Amino acid sequence: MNLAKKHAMKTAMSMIRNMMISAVLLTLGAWPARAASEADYKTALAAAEAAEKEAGQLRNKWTTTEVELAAAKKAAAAGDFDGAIRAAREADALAKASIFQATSEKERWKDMEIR
Amino acid sequence: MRATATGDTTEVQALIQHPMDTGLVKDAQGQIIPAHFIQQLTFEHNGKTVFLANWGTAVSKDPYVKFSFKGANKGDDLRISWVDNKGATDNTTAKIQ
Amino acid sequence: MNLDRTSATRRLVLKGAGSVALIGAGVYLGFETGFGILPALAAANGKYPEEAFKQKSDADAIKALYGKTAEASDKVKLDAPEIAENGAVVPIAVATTLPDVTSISFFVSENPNALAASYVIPAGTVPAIANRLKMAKTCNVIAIVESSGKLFSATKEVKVTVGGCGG
Amino acid sequence: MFRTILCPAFAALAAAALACVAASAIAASDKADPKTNAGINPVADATAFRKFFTDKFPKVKLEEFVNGPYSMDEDLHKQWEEKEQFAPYEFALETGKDMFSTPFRNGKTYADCFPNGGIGIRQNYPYFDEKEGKVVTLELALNRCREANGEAPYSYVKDEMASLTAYMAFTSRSKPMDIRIPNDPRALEAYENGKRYFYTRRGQLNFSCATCHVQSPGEHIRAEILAPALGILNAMPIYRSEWSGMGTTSRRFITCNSQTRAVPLEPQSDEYRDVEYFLSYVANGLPISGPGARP
Repeated sequence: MNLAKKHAMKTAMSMIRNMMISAVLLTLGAWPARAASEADYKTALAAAEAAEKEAGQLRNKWTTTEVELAAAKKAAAAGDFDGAIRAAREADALAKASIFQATSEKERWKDMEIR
Repeated sequence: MRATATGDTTEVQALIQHPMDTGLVKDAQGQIIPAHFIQQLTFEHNGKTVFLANWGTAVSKDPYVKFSFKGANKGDDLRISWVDNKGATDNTTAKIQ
Repeated sequence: MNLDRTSATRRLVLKGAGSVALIGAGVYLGFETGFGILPALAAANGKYPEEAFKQKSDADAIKALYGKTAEASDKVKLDAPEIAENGAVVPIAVATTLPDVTSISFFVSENPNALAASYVIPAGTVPAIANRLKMAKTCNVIAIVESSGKLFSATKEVKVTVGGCGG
Repeated sequence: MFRTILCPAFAALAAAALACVAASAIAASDKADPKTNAGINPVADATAFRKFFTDKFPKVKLEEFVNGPYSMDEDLHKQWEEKEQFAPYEFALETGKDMFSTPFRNGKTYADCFPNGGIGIRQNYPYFDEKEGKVVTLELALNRCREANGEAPYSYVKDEMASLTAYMAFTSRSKPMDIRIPNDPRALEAYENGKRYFYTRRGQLNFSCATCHVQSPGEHIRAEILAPALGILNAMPIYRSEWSGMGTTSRRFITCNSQTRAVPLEPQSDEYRDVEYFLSYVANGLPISGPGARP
């Protein structure tokens, strides 16, 4: 059940992404797809890095987020923007999850406390 | 090294600071760390070898060995010498307590 | 267990280990200069069994080292852990009541080279040894004792896995 | 057979659960963060903490808890006793002893920075420094001593620091841990902050220190056996066969973080100092057994 919800969320996010991509394509007219996905990669990366920065402020970054961010940059450098976008989105999801973990744990830690 | 005589038997414990690299391990940069391990270890008491160890690459880092032998008493010297796979050698002597 | 270890042996160890450690460190540093050549060893067959250490399987290693096969014997007491706390440092010891023992060897069957260590036991030395060996993975540890020309062995399986939860 | 915590499977579930819960919660407004109105009561905590472990392991004597995994399993205990005959931390102890007496360039030594010349005082660390308003750990004090005498500080996770703390711990062997919390709200807050860090889940595996060391000490985690949280820092610094080298408290915290896939903080950052303060306080009365050997 959880996994289904996760996919739902992912497809929802990618739908928004697709709409953005198509919007960008329209405005740029016949610009080749390669450049458009680079711009899109930049927005995805910026979102992921912002989320990761917030996770940092909450002192709760995950190592896997860092790995995905690095993978995104590496893929982008090699020109593979589809891979880069996928990795950036994954990093974004992980960063958001770590933010949620930090905020929810503010209270939930007491459940395990020995009293 | 610790050598303690109780009655006629002397118990010897030796701990030697040595990396004992097997030559099969890679370091952080992915380079193979060359094999570098003690091959032969000899313990002599009054010139007579009381113990001889031939070690392969499967001996732990900072190698340790314990054995005991008869016919020595407190105050005698116990000489330990070792040779490694590069042919380098060294020795040290300890008093039997 | 080690709480009362502030007694004399501890200080002695520091002194004793000190000399070894310093020498050891010296040697460790001095290796590059490679001073000293391989001294001729006077001990009985003190030659380093190069061939035996190259063998892969324990059977070949035993043959290369002793040229004969061993039979299991309960007189060879092999002391090794059920589950090794860590594959890099496995405490293994052997003791035997067999008469005039001349050599004791340890084999770790699944290591890249089975022969781990081989000891020459001159007369007057008690046939009991403890040492710490490396084990690649879960496998049999075999101790061989050569007593008056015949080979006796004891075998025990030691479980080895990595620890921790994995980052 | 031993019950093993299958980390990878658990990790996938944890991440999935978190990710989808995250989606629904992002919309929900973040609840106001109620100030912990319940009074912070370290004394009650310590008694409850100790009782939890003595109830859970009635056969383990109180002072045995400081031996961590070795107090949890007979076969491991035997291996440990063998190792203790000539322990692998002997070299660090030896180097630490020499370093401790070697004067700095300005002629002073560590003895001048510490009460009683630094001998037999490890059981009072970490302490709360009222001037600074923060917890000061032994490792921090050592580096501050070096800096005060014009020397470069050591890395908190490398051998030099481990050798120094090994020697200082050795001089306090079998002395009961004796951590005091002064009557200062900042000290209580630091203690509470340490406790919160100890129980907070982190990393993609969503584990807290308590998940392993309170819920499942004595259990196997692959080959290793988890140590109980009671007295878990009493044997620091430790020679770990896994690292085939010495490990300071800082190194242990950092590696534990990365094992749960949480990005470690800077060594000696406030959270680490506070959690060391909390863990040492609740281990008051248990003997110091450092330096220790561990799997």
